[in-house]
Amino acid sequence: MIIKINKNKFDKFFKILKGNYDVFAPIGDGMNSKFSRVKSIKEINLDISNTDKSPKEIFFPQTEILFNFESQKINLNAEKNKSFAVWGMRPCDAKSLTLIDKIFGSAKQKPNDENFEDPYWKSKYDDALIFSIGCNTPASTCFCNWFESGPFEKIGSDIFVVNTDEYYLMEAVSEKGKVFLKKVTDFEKGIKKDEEKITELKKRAESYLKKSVDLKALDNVIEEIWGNPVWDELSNKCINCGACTFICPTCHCFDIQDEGKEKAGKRIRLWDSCMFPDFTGEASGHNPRLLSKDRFRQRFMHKFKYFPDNNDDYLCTGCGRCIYVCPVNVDIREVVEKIVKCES
Amino acid sequence: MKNTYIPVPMKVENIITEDPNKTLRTYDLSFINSEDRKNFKYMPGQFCEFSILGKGESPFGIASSPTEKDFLRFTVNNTGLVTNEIHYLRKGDNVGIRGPLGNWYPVEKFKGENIVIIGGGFAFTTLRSLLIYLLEHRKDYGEITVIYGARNPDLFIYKDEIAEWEKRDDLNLHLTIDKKADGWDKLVGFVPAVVKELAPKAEKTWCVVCGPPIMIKFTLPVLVQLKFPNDRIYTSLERKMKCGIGKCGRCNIGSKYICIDGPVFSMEDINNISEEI
Amino acid sequence: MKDWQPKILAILCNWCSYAGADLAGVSRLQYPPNIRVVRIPCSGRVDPLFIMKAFQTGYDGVLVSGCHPGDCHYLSGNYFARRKFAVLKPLMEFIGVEPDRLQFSWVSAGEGERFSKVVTKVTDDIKKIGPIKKMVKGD
Amino acid sequence: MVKELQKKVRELFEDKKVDMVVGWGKGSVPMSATPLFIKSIDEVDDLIFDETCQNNLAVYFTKDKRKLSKDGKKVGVIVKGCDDRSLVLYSIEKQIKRDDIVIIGVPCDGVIDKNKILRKTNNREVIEYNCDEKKVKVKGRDFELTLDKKDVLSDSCLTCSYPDAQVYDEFIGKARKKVDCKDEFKKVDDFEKLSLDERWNAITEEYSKCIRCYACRNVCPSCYCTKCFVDTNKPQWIGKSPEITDSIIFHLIRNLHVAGRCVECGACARACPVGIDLLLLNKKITKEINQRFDYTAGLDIDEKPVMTTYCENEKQDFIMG
Repeated sequence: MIIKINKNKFDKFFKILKGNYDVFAPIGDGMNSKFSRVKSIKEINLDISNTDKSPKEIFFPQTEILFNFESQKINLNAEKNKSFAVWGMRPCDAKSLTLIDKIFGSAKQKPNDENFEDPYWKSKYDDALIFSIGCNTPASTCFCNWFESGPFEKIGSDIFVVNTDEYYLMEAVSEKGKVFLKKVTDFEKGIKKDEEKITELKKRAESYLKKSVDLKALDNVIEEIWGNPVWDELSNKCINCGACTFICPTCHCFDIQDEGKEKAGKRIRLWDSCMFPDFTGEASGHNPRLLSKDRFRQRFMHKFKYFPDNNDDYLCTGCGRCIYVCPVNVDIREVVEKIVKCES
Repeated sequence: MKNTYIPVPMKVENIITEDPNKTLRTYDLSFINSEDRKNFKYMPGQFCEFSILGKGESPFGIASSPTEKDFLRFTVNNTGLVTNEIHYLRKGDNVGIRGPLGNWYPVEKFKGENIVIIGGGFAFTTLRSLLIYLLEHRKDYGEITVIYGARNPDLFIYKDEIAEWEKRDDLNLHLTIDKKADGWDKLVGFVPAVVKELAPKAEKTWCVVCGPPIMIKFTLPVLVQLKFPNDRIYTSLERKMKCGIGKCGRCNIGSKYICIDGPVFSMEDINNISEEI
Repeated sequence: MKDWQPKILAILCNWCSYAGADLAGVSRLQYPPNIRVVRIPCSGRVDPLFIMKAFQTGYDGVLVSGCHPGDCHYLSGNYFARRKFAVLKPLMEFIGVEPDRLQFSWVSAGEGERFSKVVTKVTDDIKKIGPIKKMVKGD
Repeated sequence: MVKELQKKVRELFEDKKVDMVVGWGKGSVPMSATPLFIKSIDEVDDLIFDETCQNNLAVYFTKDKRKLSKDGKKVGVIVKGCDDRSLVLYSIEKQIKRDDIVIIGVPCDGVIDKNKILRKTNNREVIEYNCDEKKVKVKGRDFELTLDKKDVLSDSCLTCSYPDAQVYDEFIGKARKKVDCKDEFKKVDDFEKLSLDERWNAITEEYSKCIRCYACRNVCPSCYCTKCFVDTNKPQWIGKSPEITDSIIFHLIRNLHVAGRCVECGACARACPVGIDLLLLNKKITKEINQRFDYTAGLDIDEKPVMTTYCENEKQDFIMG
């Protein structure tokens, strides 16, 4: 069933949402657009395509306090947050959260096959209501179609929204989404014509994407690629900043640091990047990933081999952020294409 | 929901300085809460994150054996921020640990057969755990051979215990140092060379190697030469770690994470990893 | 607020200003007790990082003092320091940190009285500005 | 011009004067170029030079990229005025041997700042991009814009006095000497007119965007310490999280480390993924150094960098009397 919300009544819908949830939505334009807590629809940038910073920071902030301590006493923040609702996430970003969830969500974990849950992630992500918006005009850097996905992908979304000229057409994807949409009364219901409109927009959006690279071919090559000299050539121009990893919606590596004084302070978890020498550099001075090449390789191998080996999915959703943010124009698509061409 | 990031409070019971330069110290910790002690079940080869509030965490192999109920033992080399802080600890101080983490030496598989333990330097920690465990269940196992090397006589850890082990007749202990030293009447030579010379029999035998990377690198081929099958050689690997639970993404070698797929790997596992160790 | 006393970090060179402070002490000269002294081998050793770190951890002011030009124990340390400060001082002011919070002076081993005057002046200046709010790291 | 450049590079390969040439190639997205490492004569056709070639290629001669210029290899490098100044700086600081490097100058009319264009298009994607001497034409899915080129040039280029290389082996065309730049420090002067609090608020607002990805540091040719002070942990000088005071201290110290060594190429500002105006503080330092010591970085291969030298009788008005 489709709920139709006329854009000039969006305010009313937003009030219902805000009554139940802490609402996050895209803000800002030009540089530095991101998802942030919003109080009113005036703050929201409804036209934005992909935000510069990915929405992973809502659930996995760049800096997160694990606990505070005073003398030897550990204090956990026991406050229960109001559940989050995220308006206007792109389908690729919604999918990327499901990938991070494979790491931080519930999973049987080696070596004991005990169930691991990351309380910081789960307390935010599990109850969150995610509205993803179908991508009407994918950018030239988009390549979501490589990953059996597309601009109207519904994975990771609770309520899927299609943005037409006049309306937001909403459809519940998950149980959570259904429950919420039941609360949204007083709005029009979608008719057949709306469904046709959705199909039309979807088709048009998909036509904007370039032809996908055959990732099966990649899987065949990547087994043997580790020692291949192609990495020298590919990594030559990389300057090993962390821009790609920090704006990536799926990169989730982190560091744990203590801040404050011995008597009182906090233990924090913060984003780290495999691009930094410090990431693997040991106190003894030894660094298994000493060269720029080693770190460059780690990032791509993690996305296209190591993560798939362990979690049956590529750690990339094709959002294209790293392509336009890279100061030296390292294009992840070119990297994959060149690797595929390496006959082992 | 269990929060794996919270360390369990521990108390420093005893500190032993292992070498004259005082860079190696052994810490015996006890649980402050009896509940935590009950829940803490481990096997030789596992490790813990040692936590000093205000400074951070560092991973160390557990040097005590699960058969030693009263304490948890760690031997710490002073190299970085956290280890430096650990060296300031005094008896009675409070610290924290997270663990036990990682996998362990497959002692069940070893049952009824011979075991060769090869160690180098202060990486003998988890090997001590293993050895104590084996000696505690002595009748379950066949011949036990230990080859332990250090740069010089001062750098052996657990010297008192070594003296005890030397007296035992159910254990073949070979100590070696890199270069001749005054008053040293035991073996001289690098561990790989000594292993080659002693040539332990490969039949019905399991081998466990742990030491600095360079020692592991040269010892493994010697064992292959001695006809140890790949699935009977075990080693323990090391990388920089932060979370210890396979999340933070830095300790992988290929698609294996040292902290959850290891630290104990068989030679066979290692050969299957595409990345070089 | 009335009782507020500024906390000032005084980074003093071992050969001149520290000895000057010592002389001020043995000569029983009075100066405000607001400074915390760090002794360094030479004013050339002062890394701007030390100064920023001081502000970040809540010091209300920083005084750096070394030998008079030409008197450096290491011949030229304070000349290099002077160049560093020539850039650092306007930069701190540029980003909006009150100029008087960061001061430099030359005090020799024989100038106990000058040392007490410098400290008095710096303390008075900082008292006028009030507690530091910029650059301080919160919890 | 590009044809001439390619011809020159081809000649250098033919005459065995170079084993490799570092230049720019076409980027994979509109408005971008990418560093190119040419190892043989067949690859020379990929070489371009235009206003999209914004990277400072000198950066590939230091950090752990320094392997490029090792082993007695002759490396050619194509440079704009600012890149050339970085190479001069490297010679002074003994990071490269001048004789091992063949500097090929190209006439530069400034490079564009992608972010400025995106600001004009309201962050709508540019699919087609054209540029002539005065105008920039951009096209998206549902818009078309013609912009004045000077409105989208990188800030660093608007205040550039040395657009062309001053020290070079080859030059495509005729190299200009110093060009007049009237308002070089206008932005700095304007900022100085604000009150202390206004300045502090502006700075904190700008730097609170920082995500500490260190792109600015890594693209900076003057930043090449083997271990950066933010990466040390004994002692750990500053926190690693993007806390505002930590971020400001990181940037200030970085600015001070490159004081008198900054060639104002603006690579840092263009690399910043969140668009911080990083040049302002650099420009302020340059102004101080210009006025006080009459020094400009990276011009004279025989002159010591300003912070590593001194005069006995310098003005010391900033020191308590």
